[in-house]
Amino acid sequence: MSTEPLSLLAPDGTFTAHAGPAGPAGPFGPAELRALHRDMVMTRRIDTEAIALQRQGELGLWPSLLGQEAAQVGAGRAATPRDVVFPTYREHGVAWCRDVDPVSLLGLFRGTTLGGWDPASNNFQLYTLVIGAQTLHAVGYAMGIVRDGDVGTGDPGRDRAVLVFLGDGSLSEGETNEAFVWAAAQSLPIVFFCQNNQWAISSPYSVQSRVPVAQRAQGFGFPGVRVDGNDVLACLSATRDALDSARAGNGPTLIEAFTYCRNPHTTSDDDGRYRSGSENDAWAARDPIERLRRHLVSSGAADAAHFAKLEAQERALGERLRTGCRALPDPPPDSSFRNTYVDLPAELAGQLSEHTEFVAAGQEDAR
Amino acid sequence: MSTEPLSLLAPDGTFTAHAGPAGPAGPFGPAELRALHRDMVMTRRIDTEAIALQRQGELGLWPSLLGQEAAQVGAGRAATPRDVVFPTYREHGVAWCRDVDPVSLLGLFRGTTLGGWDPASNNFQLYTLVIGAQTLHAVGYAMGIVRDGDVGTGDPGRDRAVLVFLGDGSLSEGETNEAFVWAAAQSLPIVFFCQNNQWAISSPYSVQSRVPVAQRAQGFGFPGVRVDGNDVLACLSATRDALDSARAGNGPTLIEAFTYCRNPHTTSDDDGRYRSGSENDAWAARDPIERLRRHLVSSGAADAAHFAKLEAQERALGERLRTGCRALPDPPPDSSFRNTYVDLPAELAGQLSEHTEFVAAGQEDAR
Amino acid sequence: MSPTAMAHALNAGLRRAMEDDDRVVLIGEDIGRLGGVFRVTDGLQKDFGDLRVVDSPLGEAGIVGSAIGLAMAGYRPVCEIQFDGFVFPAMNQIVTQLAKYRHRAEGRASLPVVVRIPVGGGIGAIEHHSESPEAYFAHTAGLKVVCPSSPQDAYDLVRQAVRSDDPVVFLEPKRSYWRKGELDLDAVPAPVERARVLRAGDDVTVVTYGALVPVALEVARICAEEGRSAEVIDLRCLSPIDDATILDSVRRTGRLVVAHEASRTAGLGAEIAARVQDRAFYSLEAPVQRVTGYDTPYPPSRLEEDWLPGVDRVLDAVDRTFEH
Amino acid sequence: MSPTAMAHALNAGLRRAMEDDDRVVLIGEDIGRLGGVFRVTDGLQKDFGDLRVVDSPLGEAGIVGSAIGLAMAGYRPVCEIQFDGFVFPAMNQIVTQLAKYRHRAEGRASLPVVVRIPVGGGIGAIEHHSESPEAYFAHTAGLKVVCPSSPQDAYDLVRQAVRSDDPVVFLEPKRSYWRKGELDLDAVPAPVERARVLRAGDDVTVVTYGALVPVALEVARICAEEGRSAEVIDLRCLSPIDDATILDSVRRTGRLVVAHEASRTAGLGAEIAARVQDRAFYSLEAPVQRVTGYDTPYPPSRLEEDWLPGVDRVLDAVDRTFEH
Ligand SMILES: Cc1ncc(C[n+]2csc(CCOP(=O)(O)OP(=O)(O)O)c2C)c(N)n1
Ligand SMILES: Cc1ncc(C[n+]2csc(CCOP(=O)(O)OP(=O)(O)O)c2C)c(N)n1
Ligand SMILES: [Mg+2]
Ligand SMILES: [Mg+2]
Repeated sequence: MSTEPLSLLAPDGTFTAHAGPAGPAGPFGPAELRALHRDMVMTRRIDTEAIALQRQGELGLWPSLLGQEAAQVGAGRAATPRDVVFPTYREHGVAWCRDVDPVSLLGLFRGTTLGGWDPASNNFQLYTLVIGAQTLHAVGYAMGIVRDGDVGTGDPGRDRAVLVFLGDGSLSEGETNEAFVWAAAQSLPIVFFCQNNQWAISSPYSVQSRVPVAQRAQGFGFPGVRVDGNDVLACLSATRDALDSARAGNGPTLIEAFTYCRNPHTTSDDDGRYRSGSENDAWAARDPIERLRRHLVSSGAADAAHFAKLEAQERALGERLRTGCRALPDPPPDSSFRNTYVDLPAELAGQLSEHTEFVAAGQEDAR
Repeated sequence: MSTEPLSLLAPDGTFTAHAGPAGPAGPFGPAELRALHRDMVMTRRIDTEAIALQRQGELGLWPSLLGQEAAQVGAGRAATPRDVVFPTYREHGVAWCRDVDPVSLLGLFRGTTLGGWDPASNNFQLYTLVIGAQTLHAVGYAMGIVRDGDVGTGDPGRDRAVLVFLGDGSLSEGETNEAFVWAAAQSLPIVFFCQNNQWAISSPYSVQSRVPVAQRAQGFGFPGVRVDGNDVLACLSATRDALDSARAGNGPTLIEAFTYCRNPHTTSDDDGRYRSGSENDAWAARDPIERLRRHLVSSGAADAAHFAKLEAQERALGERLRTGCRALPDPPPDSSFRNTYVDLPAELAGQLSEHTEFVAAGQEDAR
Repeated sequence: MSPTAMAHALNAGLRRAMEDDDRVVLIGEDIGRLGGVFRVTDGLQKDFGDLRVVDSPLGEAGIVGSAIGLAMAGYRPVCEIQFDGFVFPAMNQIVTQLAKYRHRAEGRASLPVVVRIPVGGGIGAIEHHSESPEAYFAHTAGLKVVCPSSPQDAYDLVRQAVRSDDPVVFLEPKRSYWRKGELDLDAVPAPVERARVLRAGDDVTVVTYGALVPVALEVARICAEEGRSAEVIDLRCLSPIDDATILDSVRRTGRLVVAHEASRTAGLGAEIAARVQDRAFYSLEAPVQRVTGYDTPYPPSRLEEDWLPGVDRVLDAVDRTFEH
Repeated sequence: MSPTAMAHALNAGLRRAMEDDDRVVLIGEDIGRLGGVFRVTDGLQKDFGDLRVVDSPLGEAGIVGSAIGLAMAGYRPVCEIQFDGFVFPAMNQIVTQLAKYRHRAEGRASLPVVVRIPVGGGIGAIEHHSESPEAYFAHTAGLKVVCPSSPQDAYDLVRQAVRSDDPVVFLEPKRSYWRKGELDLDAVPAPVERARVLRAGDDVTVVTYGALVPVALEVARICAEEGRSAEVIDLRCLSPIDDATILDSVRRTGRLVVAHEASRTAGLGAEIAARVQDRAFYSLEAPVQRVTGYDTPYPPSRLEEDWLPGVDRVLDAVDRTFEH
């Protein structure tokens, strides 16, 4: 396995075509390039606004993706609407690509919900906080696709695949590895997209492994691919190829997008304790958005007017997030009771009356 | 990785030297060859007697190792007394090599104990029934060896390693894979010895994976080696090399001993439901003991007198097992209470008196 | 109606569930050609194919985790855990995912997953093959936990479990697998959540479930000989607990014995005692007695007979309730 | 003696344990350079090196499983599970291996492993970061379960836990990490298994542990204003439970309220109620009342304040015991 990551777009914005398994990647049309750039810009704006909201006390916590926009937008845009996506808790950029209302991403971190959107309506599952757990759900969903007969038919309106996100740290969880076992043995239509941002909170990747993430797949007998995670075009191409292969019935792929999260693990984390600012600077120089912007400019795909319009859209999004966040309703006090089971069991109904009386008495007192 | 297993001794008993990583394996002296043959013969006798005891109702269950003697004796003899061995529930041949009293292997299956021997006294841990669980204990033990400074010193009286056994089925458990993660990342002195007997109860290996067991190690970044599991010399050489490497501080190895268990999973299993007798016949023709016996005879390393003496030893062992099994004492009725904690907690002491009174009353009634 | 073993009744129930709904998929170790180590799924792979009866890799997290994914994809998976002691590798998927998903999804989505587990001791088995893990599940909000004691109930409950949109942990008492009972394939099943009064009585109530139900009935028979009338309640659904049925009984009898094989501390007996002392405080003529496995790991099988609650121990407990 | 936060007391206790015995090894995610997400191990890797303070791979089964192996090799490992909700991947190692090993080994060998887990809610956290899993462990024979409520106790108990030859699940109430209290580094510690009467009283007993201890004390203060004298017992050791101390109290007061954050069904409150109604049947003037988290998954943090037992709910329960 080559450990040199696939790269199409250099940090300075120059493009080099590359023959992937599914033929040469690119050229990408100017509209597509602009759209990808816009996705990344908007994703970053979601992130920036959320961090600000956290600082203002509107959110309890926010896991920033700063620097991972290319990986998320590349992978997110590679999936078709019929593909099913399983995120971790950091896939705000993928959520954007799946048309999930960005305001609804905030509820989990504001404490108004543990979910926030309908997992069925955008084929974008709920965030999963337990590291690795979602990889097995993704496997099960892929088993469902096989049972639906929606794989390897050659009909693009029918074939589907699962795209599941995971972090470098999650490679050490037993469940993630079980997911690899199942996917490989049953040759399931699934793509494991690992954003190797090189850190699991304070643990550098060397705590987990001495070999690249992508190599893990070989041990299970399916292909592992390494891409420059700050290169949206490489991420898009590799994920498209892998999803095509999965939909065609050729089984799973593990993609390692080699990247870096320039913010601490979450807003609660203090990364000054465990890593140096210079590492951060080096990765800032490889910024995924700046890279594509340069390409857009140098290739003439976008002009100043375009960027000005984009900035206005960004600002509007920021405004929407700020207003939307504050307007997120508190969940009704009975919601946990009502959502535990389909029908409220008698004992729990009793506990709910206890609770309702108690809450009412509290409101009474407060008045 | 070559998937052709390392083989030194052909089924017909011809020997071919082979250069392993630690130099050429063999030649093996006649005394060593006789000893290995004797170990396998005695191991098989333990197995045969235990099966008979189970049929007579003396044991509740017995997991036979028929056909896996070479793998177990080869690996078992590769370990030095200072190395620490972690078995599954089928390593009767390894137990033999570790000088564990064979009678004590029976208690677990007779229901007189859940253990049966002192794990410390022979550096042979207790049988573990939960698939994969022991691999992590082995990892922890290897971490202990590192902390003791007993690795890579070059002093053969000091350096030690861990040898942990596992089955092909266990490769699918998350915990086994976590063990690989830890062993690789910390470059621990540990050898994973997997007897790929091609079945996990009724599941052929294809249910677990489409690539050889040994290949799994590559995904984690350490070497995987495939050996003919019915060739005691190949198993011995490969395990010695791997243990040497581990003791020298070069980290873990996964050995796949490709073999076959010619008896059902346990005496409770009915393998007629899921596999064919012809498969069994093919593997009987590759019998590990017969193979070495042929070599002993053709090379002149053993004569008829030797085999006659061995048969007498075998018979004596059988006798000892039969008598010993029936003589295994029932555990004292208070043993579970006393062995749960170092000091009996008050509540449990109360439960123990309840129990003691109850048992005494029962004995009263019986009288 | 014909006498049928519980294992066969379960097989019939699963078969019927698979016929009724082609989105029912079974997943587990050795459930295909072998038919499961207890033969509960015997013949189902042959008849429904290996896409619907899946011989899984050896990993319990994978079994439950993939079942969750299948449920998300619209299927109704039924997992088999081979033995009680081997459910713990799946605990993360069960507790943090399966049980919580509907709540996380704000009621928008449910996970109709059944996790079948053979449970309990008394079969002379080796370690990890005789455990009673029900309290872990009953303490986990979001799960239903059921445990049949008869072939008819096994058949009915397994079909209802498959139809349930809530996740169900389905405990099958191993000791009862080969006990026979009448089975009517078309009987109208009792509601899952209802405990059942198996024998009416006035002097003392005995509550239990699973393999101890026959023990409780034998106790009631002996009590009757001694002139005491014991009411026997089969809990059936261990979570949520039908305390109404228990309270009805205890309000009449004033005495309660709860029996289970699981260890005592923080077991279901504790919960039932806690509720009854609260809700029937003035009816109780004696403290609720628990007859349970002890607070030790399950012992070697040579000791299990005395370790497990049996007729004599339950009788002793009944006696204790009359000492007050 | 100086006012110290519980997190710092734990740090001091671990440091002292490591100084006292060089076979003490800490293992966990982010416990090294970061000092743990709650900084409990702050500075320890710097001072004791990375062989004794191990930043582990991200796998809880690996953390506990490797700790078991280290213990077999003669070490005394102290694991950190990063949050309560993430202990479940380690459940197999804890329940089937750690808890049962001494029993399996017929008392020949023990596993002196400590599993530290920050627990409980009320800190505005996201899902899985506010759980109270103690009942799972208390129901598992072979484990000791302890939970300090003050810096002094945290310091004493963690040192005792490390010295214990039995495996200890050590629960650290997150809400109390930054509460300060007096800390005497050389005080003679109370025995681990003993509950502690924190405030004497005659009319009603309130039993709790961890983060609810200050709540119970506040309840007692308010009761006093209302002319009721409440005795407050801090359980400290959740398994084995020191019911002697509770029974002593209830035999005097006749009334008992048990409070915990964990869900009600089959929680520790059930166990305590079950024991007390049995062993102090004639002393009870009212049924034992439980004030607990409800039988739902832990709610979104906006709802946690009302979901968690607080002063008002405990006071209500006290009132209920006087209605009888
Ligand atoms: C099972 C489990 N253990 C521990 C945690 C605590 N935790 C949250 S994020 C994290 C690190 C994850 O690292 P990685 O997988 O690389 O993802 P990243 O955060 O870098 O995106 C940890 C340890 C968790 N969420 N789940
Ligand atoms: C965690 C766990 N799950 C299931 C089982 C039941 N079980 C016992 S042996 C076995 C098959 C093991 O196969 P393998 O690892 O190949 O070892 P072999 O028996 O072939 O030696 C299974 C599924 C178990 N013991 N532990
Ligand atoms: Mg990471
Ligand atoms: Mg096998």
